[in-house]
Amino acid sequence: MSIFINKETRLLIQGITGRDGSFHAKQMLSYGTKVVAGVTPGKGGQLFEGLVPVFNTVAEGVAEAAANTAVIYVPAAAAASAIFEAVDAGLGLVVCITEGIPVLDMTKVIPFVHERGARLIGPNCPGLISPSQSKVGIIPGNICTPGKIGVVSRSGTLTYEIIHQLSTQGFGQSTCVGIGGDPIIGTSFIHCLSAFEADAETEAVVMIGEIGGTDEQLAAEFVKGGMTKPVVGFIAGQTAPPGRRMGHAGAIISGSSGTAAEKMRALAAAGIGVMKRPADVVPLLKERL
Amino acid sequence: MSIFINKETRLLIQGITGRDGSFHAKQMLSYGTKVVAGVTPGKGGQLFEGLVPVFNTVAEGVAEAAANTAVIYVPAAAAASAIFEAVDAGLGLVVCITEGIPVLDMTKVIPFVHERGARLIGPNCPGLISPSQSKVGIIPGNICTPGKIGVVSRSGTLTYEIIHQLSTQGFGQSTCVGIGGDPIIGTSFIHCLSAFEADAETEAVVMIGEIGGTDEQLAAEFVKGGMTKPVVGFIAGQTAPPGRRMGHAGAIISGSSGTAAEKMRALAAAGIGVMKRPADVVPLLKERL
Amino acid sequence: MNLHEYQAREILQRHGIPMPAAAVAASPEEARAIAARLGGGGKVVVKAQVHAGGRGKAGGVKLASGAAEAAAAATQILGMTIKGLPVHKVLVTPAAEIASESYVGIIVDRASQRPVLMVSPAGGIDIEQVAAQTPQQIYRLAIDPRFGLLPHQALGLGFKLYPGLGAARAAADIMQKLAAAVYAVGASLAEINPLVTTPDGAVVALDAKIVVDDNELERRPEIAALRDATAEAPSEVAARKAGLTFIKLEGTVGCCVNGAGLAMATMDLVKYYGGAPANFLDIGGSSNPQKVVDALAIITADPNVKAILFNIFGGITRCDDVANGIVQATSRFPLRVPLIVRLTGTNEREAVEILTKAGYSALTDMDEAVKQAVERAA
Amino acid sequence: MNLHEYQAREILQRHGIPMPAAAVAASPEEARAIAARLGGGGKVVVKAQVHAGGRGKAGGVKLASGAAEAAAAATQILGMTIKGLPVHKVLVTPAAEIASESYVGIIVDRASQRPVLMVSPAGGIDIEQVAAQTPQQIYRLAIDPRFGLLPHQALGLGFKLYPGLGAARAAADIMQKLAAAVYAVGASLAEINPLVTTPDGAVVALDAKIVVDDNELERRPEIAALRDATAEAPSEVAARKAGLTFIKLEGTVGCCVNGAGLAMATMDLVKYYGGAPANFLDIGGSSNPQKVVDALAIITADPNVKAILFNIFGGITRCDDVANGIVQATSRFPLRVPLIVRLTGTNEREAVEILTKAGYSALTDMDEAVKQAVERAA
Repeated sequence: MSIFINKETRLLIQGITGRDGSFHAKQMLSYGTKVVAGVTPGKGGQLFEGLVPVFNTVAEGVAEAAANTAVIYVPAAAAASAIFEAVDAGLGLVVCITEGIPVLDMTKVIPFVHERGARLIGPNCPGLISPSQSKVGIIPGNICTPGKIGVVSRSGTLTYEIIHQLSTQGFGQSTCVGIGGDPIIGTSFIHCLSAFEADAETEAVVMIGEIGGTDEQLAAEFVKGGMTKPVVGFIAGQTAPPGRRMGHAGAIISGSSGTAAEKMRALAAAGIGVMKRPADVVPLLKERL
Repeated sequence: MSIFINKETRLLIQGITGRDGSFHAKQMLSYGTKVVAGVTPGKGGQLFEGLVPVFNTVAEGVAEAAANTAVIYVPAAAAASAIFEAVDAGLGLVVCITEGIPVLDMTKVIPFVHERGARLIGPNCPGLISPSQSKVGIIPGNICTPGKIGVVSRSGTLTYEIIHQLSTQGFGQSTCVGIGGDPIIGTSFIHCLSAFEADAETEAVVMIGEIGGTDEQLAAEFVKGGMTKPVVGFIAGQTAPPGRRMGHAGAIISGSSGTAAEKMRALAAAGIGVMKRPADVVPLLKERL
Repeated sequence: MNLHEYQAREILQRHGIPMPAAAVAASPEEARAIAARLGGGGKVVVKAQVHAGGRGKAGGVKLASGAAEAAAAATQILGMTIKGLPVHKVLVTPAAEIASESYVGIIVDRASQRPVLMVSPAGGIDIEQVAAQTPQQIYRLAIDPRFGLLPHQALGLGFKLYPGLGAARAAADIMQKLAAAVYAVGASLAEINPLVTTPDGAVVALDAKIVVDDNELERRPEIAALRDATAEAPSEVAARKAGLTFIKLEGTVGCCVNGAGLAMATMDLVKYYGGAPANFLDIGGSSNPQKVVDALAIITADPNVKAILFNIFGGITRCDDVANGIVQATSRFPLRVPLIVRLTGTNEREAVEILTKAGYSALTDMDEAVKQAVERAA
Repeated sequence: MNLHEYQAREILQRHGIPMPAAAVAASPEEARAIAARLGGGGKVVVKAQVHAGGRGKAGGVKLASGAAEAAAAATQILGMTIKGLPVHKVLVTPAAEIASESYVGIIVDRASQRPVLMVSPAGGIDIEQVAAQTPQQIYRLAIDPRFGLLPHQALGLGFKLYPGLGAARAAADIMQKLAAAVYAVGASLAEINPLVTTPDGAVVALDAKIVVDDNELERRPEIAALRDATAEAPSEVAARKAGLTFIKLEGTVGCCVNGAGLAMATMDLVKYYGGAPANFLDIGGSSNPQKVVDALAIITADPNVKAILFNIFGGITRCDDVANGIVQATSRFPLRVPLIVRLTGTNEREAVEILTKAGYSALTDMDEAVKQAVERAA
């Protein structure tokens, strides 16, 4: 029915009393996500919105409320520490929305996550949503509809644009995952593609990449070798100049590698339907389904 | 026939051109150990004693000479780095003779060794010998005879004393292992006892402990629960005052724990024959064999 | 954030990496004095301090014999513009006698998710060129951040550069210090190219390049203070102060979008319909109307801009906030070029009302909006 | 190596851990001046600086009202000997107002093979006592040296000490700094007991204890320089200078052995046969006759010694070297007590010849030698 999150997801929100955290906590609650705990050090014992218990530490939240997933809205300066804390408390899925974590901090976070066998999504990502089951992060629930298309993206609002195209033209989604715009992230395209391949309800996948790095090329290799479900893809940044960071820390063309043209070639060579513009998504999917 | 080392052991000596390294390299060669490589940075290309090739790095020695075991004789300041290098080069057994490695360095070495699945013996140990097969370290070959008694010890010369008693009274040894006198060491009594239990040729084990820590108590638990072969044990330091480091960094009674009396009680309670003095070893073994 | 060579040098020297004496000059007189003080009567090199590659080819690096020639070289270089960037400072340093040139660099590598140490005995030229032409001449080591760069790893790479123990140890020591510098300043890249041996066998860093991860600047104010705003386009400096991400391009369609991916996709769509984007601009996830005002001020300051395109997909960003920002901005400084607005998502209806009331129309389809903007800018 | 409280304080303060003002005095006059300067007219505490536990019970800690009383207290304490160690310095510090007392310590733990951070809200008393009586009041965390003490781990323990965020954060910050101090000085133990809260809510370290790993001293000369030889037994100082490991005990059989384990086993065997060892002495693995000479000089300086026992198992240590050392030493300072020598192993025959020639006999059996030594000392 979905990947990574579903109706059994019991969510703990780190930074639940902060500006962003409280806003999105309410959004997730009203979407129906099982928000079982919040964490804000020093506010342990409070009740958020009169119903979600707040704890001083993630460990307490896990012990008392049996959370199995965390989402992080704390400021950049504390966000790497928040990932360590969530993973250390034994959570199997940790979604980090926060933007601006230094990449050297991420080089230390990643092996910690791997050692504990956890999955990190992000940082600097919009999170994920399995429509009508669970929403973890900031993807607007109202643009999504349940269905059989998996969506995976390095972007935020561009993803919403694509989801919007899908929903308004009758293609619901199994799960939409924003993997994040940073150079070092916990979950790659391949992890998501492989999960969608294994998910019985997903029938096709839309992947939305951008300039910088080689994750899309590796994903194309994976699709070629190991994926039976149709995939269509988009690469943002065809007009981006080399050497400039296009907003996302990860969206930068270094030397000759990481250009949109190179990535689109790799996608096409792997049999992936390559969109020229967001509006191509539904026509390309229809060709393949 | 033995544990950890045997006729197939292909030894690389780190610090082979140093004062201690060269002396013991000759001893090992004359004992018949297959010494296949030496390492001294800057002396790559030389031949030690006209027959052992010397390399600048362990990685080169492993690649060129197919070493599978390293022994370390480098000074304390470089010894932790030497362990990292040997393990990083893929060696499965690393024996560190060097005394004086800071214990905080060892706290970093140990997880590296564990991650790579290697076995470290020592540091600050005399090494090990499987009589008439291979000698890795500094245990005098002439006091050992091949046989069926396994010996494991935290000490150096006290071990020689015990081996001497065994050999002169007709009890040869399968392997004698000096695990080292430091508070943090790579291989514990339990690792050796479990290897001796699994070794078809070993019929009984002599363990020689001392004050400090709880390794002997843990070993006693292990013997009680999981060992079928007879074990006799000795604990040095019955007359040691608390709070003083008795030569070995690890031989120190802290608070109420780690005393010889406590350890002897634990050994006796596990059915281990407890020697009152080194000369008791053969009589106690005879009772049990 | 790119550091200037002289700033990178200072950081590496502070970490104990041996480098020849050098000093930075903002005027020919200063250059003359430095050459006289450090040059010992011999040759000096005068190097443009500018955030652009290929400064050598552009004439930004000159060899000078003595102080007078150094002043003359500085006069020439300080007047230059290299790849659109004015040169405000030069570095003056004695010309080193060089026995061999190597490369040592650390880059945070996205594929291995670790800092990667790269060394090559083929130094002095662009490392990308070495990678393309003689990849076997580059040795790579992914540093495990849990254990740091281990001494034997650095020494092993030192032996790849130099056969002798002395030089190999010196290079290994420099690698350790470079790694320490990376962590101390939060660098995503730190390079020494070339690392040279001198005729007397010393190992010395001749050049230094450091790029600092922008995300590190908040917790490292002393590094953030090294930013040289005069070395960047003024519009980008203004955008950064306003909390916007802005990159100036050469086209005619000014773009204002929420989200980096959507901003790139919008630019791409401008091109798809035959136009050319004048900029990348991401107003971010916030709903602050002031950001919209600042964004419009920056876009309209570009004389190339012939039409302005808003593309907003409301999520956290509220469409009505954006609409209010547009109305505020255009009432303060009336636009001289057409404005095309596409809005959809959170509070779309309120936004359309606000815009309609102010005399603007709003579209909901992205392709339609981009098409109109391209047509109006043509 | 134990540091004095005042040395440990200085290290923790350098790492940013808040502590009340204090200074060390070697005379009553200095104590008076410090009390006047820091005491603010109120009470001060005068504490003996000595490497012995239980100094409070021994009268080594006194409360004084004002400078005159402080001088008087210092006069008393500076004359004391606590557990055999003379007091040469006192620490003078204003008496703190204490709202609560906790314990924070880091010890390198052999079982987990990691540094372990231990905290307890039951501070101010011996932590071993807390561990024995109310173990549930001690919270332990093994620090993973690959990742260091992580901020959330420290804060989690901070909340175990204090319910409020401010104090919990302050305690967590102190834990981080204590961990940094452990690595900076090479400590095997670093303790703050008590860590107190003052009535105004500040979290402050009142006492400090640091034990440095002896193996760290070679690479940390600045820490090695903190060693206070006047605070140790003179025979142990002499032994360390000679490269010997020596510990003075109360018995009558002087022991000289190669190897720590064999040295302990020899002492145990002395006791087994009814005697009492006068010392632990390990001459190490080297074969230097000078070490034997130095060892004999140290052993014979003890007036309690009634017989001297050598127990040498030759391996790397050559028996003939030891024999030569014995002959050299006894020819320089003839022994006033019997000498019993047991030698076996490398070059045993040569050794026996050397000793026989010099008029000594040598045994090869350990038990026989110990028995004789005990008899001769009786």
